Amino acid sequence: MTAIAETLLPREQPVSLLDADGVVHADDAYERPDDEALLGAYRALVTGRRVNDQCYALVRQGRLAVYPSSHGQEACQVAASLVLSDQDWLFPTYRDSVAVMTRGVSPAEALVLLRGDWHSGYDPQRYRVAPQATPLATQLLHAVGVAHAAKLRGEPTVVMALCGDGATSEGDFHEALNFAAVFRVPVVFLVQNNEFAISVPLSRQTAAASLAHKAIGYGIRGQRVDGNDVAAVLSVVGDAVDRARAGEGPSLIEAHTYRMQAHTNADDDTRYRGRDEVAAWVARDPLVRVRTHLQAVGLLDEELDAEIADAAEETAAQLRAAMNTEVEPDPEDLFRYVFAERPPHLERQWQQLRDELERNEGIER
Amino acid sequence: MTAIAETLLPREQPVSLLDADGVVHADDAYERPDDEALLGAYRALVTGRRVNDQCYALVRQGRLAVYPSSHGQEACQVAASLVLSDQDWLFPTYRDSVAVMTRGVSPAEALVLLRGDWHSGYDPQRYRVAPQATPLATQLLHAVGVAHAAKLRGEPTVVMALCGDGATSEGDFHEALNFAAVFRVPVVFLVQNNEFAISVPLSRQTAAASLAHKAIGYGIRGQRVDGNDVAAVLSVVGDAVDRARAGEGPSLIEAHTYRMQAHTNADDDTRYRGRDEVAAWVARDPLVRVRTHLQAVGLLDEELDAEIADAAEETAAQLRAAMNTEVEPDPEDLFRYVFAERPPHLERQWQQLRDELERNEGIER
Amino acid sequence: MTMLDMRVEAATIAPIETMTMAAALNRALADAMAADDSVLVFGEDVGALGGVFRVTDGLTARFGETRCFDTPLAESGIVGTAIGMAMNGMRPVVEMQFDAFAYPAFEQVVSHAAKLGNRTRGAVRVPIVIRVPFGGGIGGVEHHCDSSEAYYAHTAGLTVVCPSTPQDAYSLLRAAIAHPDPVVFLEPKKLYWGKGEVDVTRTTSIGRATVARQGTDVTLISYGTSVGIALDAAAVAESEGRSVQVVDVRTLTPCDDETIFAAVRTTGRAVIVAEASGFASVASELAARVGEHCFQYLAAPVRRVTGFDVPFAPPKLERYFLPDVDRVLDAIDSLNWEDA
Amino acid sequence: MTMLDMRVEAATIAPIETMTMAAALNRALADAMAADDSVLVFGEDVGALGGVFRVTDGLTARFGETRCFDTPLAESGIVGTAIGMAMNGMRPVVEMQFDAFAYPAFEQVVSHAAKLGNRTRGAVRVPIVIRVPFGGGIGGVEHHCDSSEAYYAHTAGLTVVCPSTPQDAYSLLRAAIAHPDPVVFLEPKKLYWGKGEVDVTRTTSIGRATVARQGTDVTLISYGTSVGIALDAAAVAESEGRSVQVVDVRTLTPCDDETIFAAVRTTGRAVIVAEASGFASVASELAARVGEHCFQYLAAPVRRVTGFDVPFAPPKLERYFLPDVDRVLDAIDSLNWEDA
Ligand SMILES: Cc1ncc(C[n+]2csc(CCOP(=O)(O)OP(=O)(O)O)c2C)c(N)n1
Ligand SMILES: Cc1ncc(C[n+]2csc(CCOP(=O)(O)OP(=O)(O)O)c2C)c(N)n1
Ligand SMILES: [Mg+2]
Ligand SMILES: [Mg+2]
Repeated sequence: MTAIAETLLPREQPVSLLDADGVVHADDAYERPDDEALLGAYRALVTGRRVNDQCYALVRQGRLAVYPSSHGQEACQVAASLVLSDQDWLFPTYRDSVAVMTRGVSPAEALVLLRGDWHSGYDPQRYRVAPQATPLATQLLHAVGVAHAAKLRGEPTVVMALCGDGATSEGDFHEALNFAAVFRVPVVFLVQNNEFAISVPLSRQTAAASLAHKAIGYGIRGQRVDGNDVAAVLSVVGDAVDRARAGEGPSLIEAHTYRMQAHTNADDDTRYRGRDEVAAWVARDPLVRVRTHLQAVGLLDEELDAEIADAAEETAAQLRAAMNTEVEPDPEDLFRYVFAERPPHLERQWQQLRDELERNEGIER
Repeated sequence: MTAIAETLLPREQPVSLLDADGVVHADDAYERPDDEALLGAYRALVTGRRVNDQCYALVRQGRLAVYPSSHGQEACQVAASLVLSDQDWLFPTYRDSVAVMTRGVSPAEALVLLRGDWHSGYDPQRYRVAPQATPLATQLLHAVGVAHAAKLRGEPTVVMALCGDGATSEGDFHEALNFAAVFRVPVVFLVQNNEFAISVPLSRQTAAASLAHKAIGYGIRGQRVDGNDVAAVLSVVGDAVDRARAGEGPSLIEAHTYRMQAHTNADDDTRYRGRDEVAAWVARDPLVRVRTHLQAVGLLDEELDAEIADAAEETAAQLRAAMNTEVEPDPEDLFRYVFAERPPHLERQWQQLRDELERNEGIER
Repeated sequence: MTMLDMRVEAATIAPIETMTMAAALNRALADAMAADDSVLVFGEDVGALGGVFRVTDGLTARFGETRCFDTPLAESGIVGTAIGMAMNGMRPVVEMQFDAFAYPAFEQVVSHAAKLGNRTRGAVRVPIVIRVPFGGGIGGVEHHCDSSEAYYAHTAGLTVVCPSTPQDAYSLLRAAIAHPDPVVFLEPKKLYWGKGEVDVTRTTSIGRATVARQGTDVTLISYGTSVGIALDAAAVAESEGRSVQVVDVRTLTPCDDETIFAAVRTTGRAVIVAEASGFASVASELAARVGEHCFQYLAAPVRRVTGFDVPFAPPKLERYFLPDVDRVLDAIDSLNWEDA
Repeated sequence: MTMLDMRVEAATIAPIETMTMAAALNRALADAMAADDSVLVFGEDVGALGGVFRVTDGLTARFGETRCFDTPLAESGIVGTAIGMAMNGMRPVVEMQFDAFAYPAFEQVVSHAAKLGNRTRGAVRVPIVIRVPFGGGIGGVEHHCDSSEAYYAHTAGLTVVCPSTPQDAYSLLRAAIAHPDPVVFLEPKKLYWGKGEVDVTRTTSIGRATVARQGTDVTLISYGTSVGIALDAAAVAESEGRSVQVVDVRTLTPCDDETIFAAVRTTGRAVIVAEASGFASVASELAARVGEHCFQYLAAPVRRVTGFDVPFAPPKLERYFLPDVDRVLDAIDSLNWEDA
């Protein structure tokens, strides 16, 4: 076995620090995060779960157009954001609303896309959170570009780039990992392997031993982590962020998790997976696992847990309030942002639309 | 180390069966091809070299528009074709004219593209050789499709898909390997790593231990071979073909070789590489190496060598004759093949052109 | 035999039936697969799920995993391997999940599917069908509502088809699958659930437009979702005393000049209606062609009612982006009637 | 300081100089890089080699590996990372080696470069320049001669520029690099080695067409390589007694309607000349626009002289494919002069 392979090959088994009963097991390379970090993650997890479930309800009430829930994947969601510093960037996908909110974007801003008001609702530069990407794997290249620019200027920025298992099959995934590796830029690629790309199981995406094994083809570090173990995700992803910041280059991390709900509300997952398969994952719920652990080690009593639940409830209430406030969309917005300066033809097209609207107003009101 | 990694990881050093002095070294896994095969390969090598050099000359004489020479890479070229059976397919690039001719396509047909008469000059179905691909890595997907179709029909076809080191950076390379792996189709991907993509050195294409290491990310076998050792290339690639035919799925093989001349006649390689670097590779010439070996083991005497050289000379003469015969291009061809049936608008456009030409004839002649 | 098989087979007994466009497409695929073993269907989620629009529903169950299957998630891979399949005797029908998700396959479509037949002097033809659910009007978020037809229609070597009725959806898809060259088959998402009568014995040729409504004063030329808007506008205009003819182009390229020019020559006025952004679009081509070839018949400039030259609107704004009846009527009103 | 630096710096002293278009582009890049540290140049072979057309010659030597560098061979990667660079304060200028090799980047260009500014309500703008050497007339083999402008011009959110002189090449490239939004900068390969005077102090605005030749009888509208053909045709027509005006569009989108319409209104006749296949092309748009907005001024239909609707020709046949002076003169001849 080559020396390079030895350092670069991922574990045979995903790194895990808390077992299903919340008991810590020791690991040579990764430490359980400290109490504060773990408690913070638990808070974020509880909020994340509440947000997922609230959004799911909002779809049914017609307040959101669509919601791809990360229910069951919240450990990945919160860890991806919590390991970042202010100057770092997050590149999320459509499923990563909880990661986006964990990074400080308000629910009202984060859900603009899914409510259908606009294509994205927050200022990426302010939060250092890219717009949630819909075309799969495309954002990974942007992440690499952001990291490359930072590296050229000597800034300590690290970029966290998220994608799903399905997205790893796209050409852009390959090009992104390769550019990152060749230019040795500070990016952490975190793949949430939730076993499905809509209806297509992982076995149709890859024949590899694991998705993390792809790292070796780029000459970067690959690692696998139990994506339902927030302690492990924090530790493994945090380590990759530290290495990236230290100039050790990019990493690829595969987090093994599961999409507990249908792809979106529009999907019918009974068509492609059995209920027992889904049920089996309930026992591995990331939230329950860390809660059990925190209770066991005395970091979480009922009172604190109630307080955390209340805070999450408060977030959900804000979210509901925001979603129940109808925003009157402004048709001129269609022409406002296409270019920095509105060219004459768009001004003419807007005038045409404005005239139409004014005439209709004349008729309708 | 995982069991899978053990079987899939390529060698630390490329497989080599003949050293620079033509001495055989034993290898656990790969045998020197039999005498007949080796002598046949030598014949093809000599012809291939002669074709390369003839084409180079023809460019200078203005008989070819452009020629990307495989001078120095002929061991890969001839082996890629010689390991195939009649029912197999070859997917070559612009640089693989020698492989194409080794598969039986006549020089006159093979050089139609590079002379500028048409985009491709042979019938792919007849020779089971795809048109030489210009857009990098794109043909690898076609190769996978051909193999997949054969597999679905239960045919024993194997597909040899060629590309360069540069092409491995393209998204289509990734998608092709992944489709091949997931559907376990009989394709052998042979990468001729000649150290350069035009001016860009391998270090800008990858940070991996080797290009063959990419195989593990797809869960397929990867192997490295000394691309200037025709015995090794025949053996390693032949083994991969056998495995593919036996239903063991695709392989990725990296052949380490070197592009001895500029990218094409239009290129100036003094801008990006030193003369000593090029000179150092002369000692590793694939042709000389196998000739030395064949002589040493008594398979090649002067007489036979002269006969082989004559045969190559004869091919070169045919090639010259073909290139010196001006083919009068037919403008109607522009409209003939776009669709199986010429639609009315193309008929009208052709009529317009024909009218122009007739009028000009009236004026000019 | 599963329930599904029974349904499909029973259905093929009655040649005329009322069904949605999605069902008509599904039927066309099933009938083509039944008729020809070399017809394969693959793409993302087309297997167990039956496609996100259910157009491939039941095909895997009926024809097996080798005839209809899911691929890795990679559009270039889907089109590229389809090309290879076609080189080796198959007739693949591939699904791009949504319009904008076909862009990663652009290279394969433009440099290979469109050109391989020409490249090889016809020795290799590429009988593939690339199905692209396209266009807006369904409240979809970004990347799910592009009208991408201009990219394909501009590309020499592609045949681009777009039905506006379930009957045409059925007949044109059968024709596309039988076609010897690559066809980009555009499916107007908004029309998937609209119903109409389908006679599965009826054949349609690629390359023929149809007059969807007779009229004498002005010709509306459109395709896909816009045909319905044109027809609605025609009905309103009629109530205002104008006789409006509607041409459904059906095949964007090759363009049926004969039918289109004949139509415009009888009315002397033309409006093109299409949802895509107008600049350098299929609507531009139709306007340029009509302007050039019907010049002496035209009483007024050829007008275009198209999407604006901006990215497709978010759901809450799409009604402002999309051509509608009023906009078509405005265009009709502007056609120099004072001279008539 | 290397010899090369001295050459470049000495050169910047004299504001007016005769040079090739390739040299003018090279100068524009160097001057922009010197003026602004955030301007980066990257792509395939742009470093040591200086680009296959030598447009980036000497930039790495002068500005270092961090400012001008080679990337892995992947066009989507190049454009995608350029977008990320732009999100993080850089102004990348990337080279696509040839027209057809930009297609793998199509998704990044269309779904991101063109839309990110709009998507984020202007919070993220994407000031990148995508240089695309394009078009034929150089005897290039397949995939090296595509005129791909329609794909970009149709895409809302892109600004598409195409110079026809060394001066415009310089000034427009400077303007493109300074532009806050993504610019697809089309470089007509056939004109790379043509010479002209360049005044590096002269600025040009994106979005403005120019009248390249005055004339009163007919207006030729064109861009890139076709401008020279139009000018040649105009000279021949003049000798036959026809006064021909030539408009160089320069910016394909946004289109300078003002200049174009004014020109056509003075002559009453128009021919569009462009090398790309005509169907659903920029030429279609120009014809449709002129037809619509100059209708009452037109004495004849707007004609188009374009490439045929076939894949670009192999070298030995390209002269049949490409618009030439005769074809333009034929089109002019067809413009209803009997009515004049
Ligand atoms: C380029 C592209 N192709 C197709 C789609 C349609 N699509 C949306 S989500 C999805 C599945 C993605 O699976 P995965 O990457 O595993 O992410 P997950 O949804 O499981 O989080 C598909 C096919 C898309 N968004 N982009
Ligand atoms: C998609 C694409 N991008 C760019 C090019 C231009 N190009 C032609 S050959 C070449 C270098 C290829 O290098 P490699 O794959 O190593 O093959 P080699 O030429 O060394 O045989 C480049 C960039 C191309 N042909 N296709
Ligand atoms: Mg997934
Ligand atoms: Mg190479």
